[in-house]
Amino acid sequence: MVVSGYAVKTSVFEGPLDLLLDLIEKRKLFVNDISLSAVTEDFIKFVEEHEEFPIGQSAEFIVVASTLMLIKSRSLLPNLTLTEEETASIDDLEHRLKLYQKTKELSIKLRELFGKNIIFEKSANRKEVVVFSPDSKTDIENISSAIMRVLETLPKKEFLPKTIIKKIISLEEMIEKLAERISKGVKMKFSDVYRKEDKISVIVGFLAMLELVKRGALRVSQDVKHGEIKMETDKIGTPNYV
Amino acid sequence: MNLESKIEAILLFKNEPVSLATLSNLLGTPRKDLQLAIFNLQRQYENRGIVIVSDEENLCLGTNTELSKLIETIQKEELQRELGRAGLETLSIVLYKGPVSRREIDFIRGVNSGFILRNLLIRGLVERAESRVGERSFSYKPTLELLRHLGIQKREDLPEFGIALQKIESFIQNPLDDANE
Amino acid sequence: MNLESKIEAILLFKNEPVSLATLSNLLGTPRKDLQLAIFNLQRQYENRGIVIVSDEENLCLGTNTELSKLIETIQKEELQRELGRAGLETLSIVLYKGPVSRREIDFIRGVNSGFILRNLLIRGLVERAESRVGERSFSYKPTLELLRHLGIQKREDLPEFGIALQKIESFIQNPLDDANE
Repeated sequence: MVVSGYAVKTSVFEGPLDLLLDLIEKRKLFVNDISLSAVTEDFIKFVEEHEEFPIGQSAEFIVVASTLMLIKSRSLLPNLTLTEEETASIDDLEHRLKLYQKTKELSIKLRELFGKNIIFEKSANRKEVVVFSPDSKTDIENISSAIMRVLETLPKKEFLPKTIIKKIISLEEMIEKLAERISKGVKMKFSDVYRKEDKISVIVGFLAMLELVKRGALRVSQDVKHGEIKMETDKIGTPNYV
Repeated sequence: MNLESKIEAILLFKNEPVSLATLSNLLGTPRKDLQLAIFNLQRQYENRGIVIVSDEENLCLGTNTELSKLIETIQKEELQRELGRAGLETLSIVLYKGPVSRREIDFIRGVNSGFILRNLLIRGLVERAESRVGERSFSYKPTLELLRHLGIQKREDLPEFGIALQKIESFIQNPLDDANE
Repeated sequence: MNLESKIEAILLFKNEPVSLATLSNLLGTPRKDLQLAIFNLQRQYENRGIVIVSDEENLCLGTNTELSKLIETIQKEELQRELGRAGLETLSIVLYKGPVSRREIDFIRGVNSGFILRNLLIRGLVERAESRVGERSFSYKPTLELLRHLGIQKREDLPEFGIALQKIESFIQNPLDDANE
């Protein structure tokens, strides 16, 4: 079958980069576009199975998922042209992931150091001489405005940043656009095969289709030397992931 | 580490006079060896900014008397320094919410208030309150001098006392309905 | 008394980290001379019971890590040694890259670090740095308290300090678009 088992252990992940890194490291791969492409299905499957993420986080997961799909598409269809922005987002993801990997590595070293051999400072002196010494601003007015500042800066609920909302919308658009571009390339209609209402199944189905396109293309180039390159549509049934 | 280093570290950490008996206990070393090590230490610290002050039984670190002018200046400077934004904010929390624990103050302000509290203590603006039952850390409350200086008789006379206190308390009890993480 | 002695006395007297700015003020000495004196002091205190912990701006006295087990037996307060994964990751970024903005931390970790940063601030392990020129948001840097908990006297003593920083630097030079915030 196209998509092999989703061997993701459901541990708690600190966000999408953490999950992505875990998937890559489980396969003992280096961080690069090839390994990112390889774990795309696993990543999306995980997001699908864990929809209980807080909204801010699931947005981050979907942003990463969209970039992974770009990488996957590019690796399967080398003549697919990506926009400058798309290429940049791929490079960024790869770079961020390498940084995150380094950070995790360093944080493990920190854990080994933290609290093990503390440099102690002087204890508090209990016999210090107390001299009543307010400053020029120690009055009711300043105290009152100070407490107001304190109250104002108490942490409040954070809302989903607008830029991320924008990116979620553009993810759906991007899936459609990509599907269109690829359908043209292989002379088939993506929309005929998959239900649009379920976003995740569209993504997973889309990736599966790409995989099939690749396999089909390979087989054709081996078997028929001068023949027309053509997809065999009966091979592109809905794969049974669910 | 040699005995001298160990003694020096203990003296720094304790920040108060330590007896030979205590040292002997902590280090498992006979008094005679300690006395020799202390003698050596005192020679090492000759003509330095830090000195070892001792009598027959107790010792502690101190600053060289030649620098007493400098130390006095620092002391004065510490007491005259402006409290600053952070100082006033911490003080206002102690006034409105006191007795309030160090942990609560840190939690309300979202930063560590250790040094600021210490400064408020030596300036006689706040003082330690009797620990509340079950509390491990100290609690702090405003001093009577502070209230007098502010011209109020009790905390309830502070502007908007009720509302402010209520907001603080509800934050402590229920910091964030849905924290993002 | 030489400059080294004066600095040492001030460090002993003050119960908090002392900044170069404060020292320069108190002693009427330019920073450059202070830096040299501090360097000398740190060498004088090599392999002693007392060490000098410092970053670019602040310094304080502490006990040698080789004696930390001994001091722990005297210490009565309970030590908090545990830090979760998120805390450790955030600390690594602040340690190796700090001063670093909240946005940069979020970007590297791929998640919102607001909650974790607040916790680290409260524990006194990181602090807000003076904003860099042109920066609208806060930057965060490690505290001397953090260095002390790691048992290191300066940031440069961290494992792989130079290399790791370089890697992260090269990324900061080409920051991404507007990621978040």
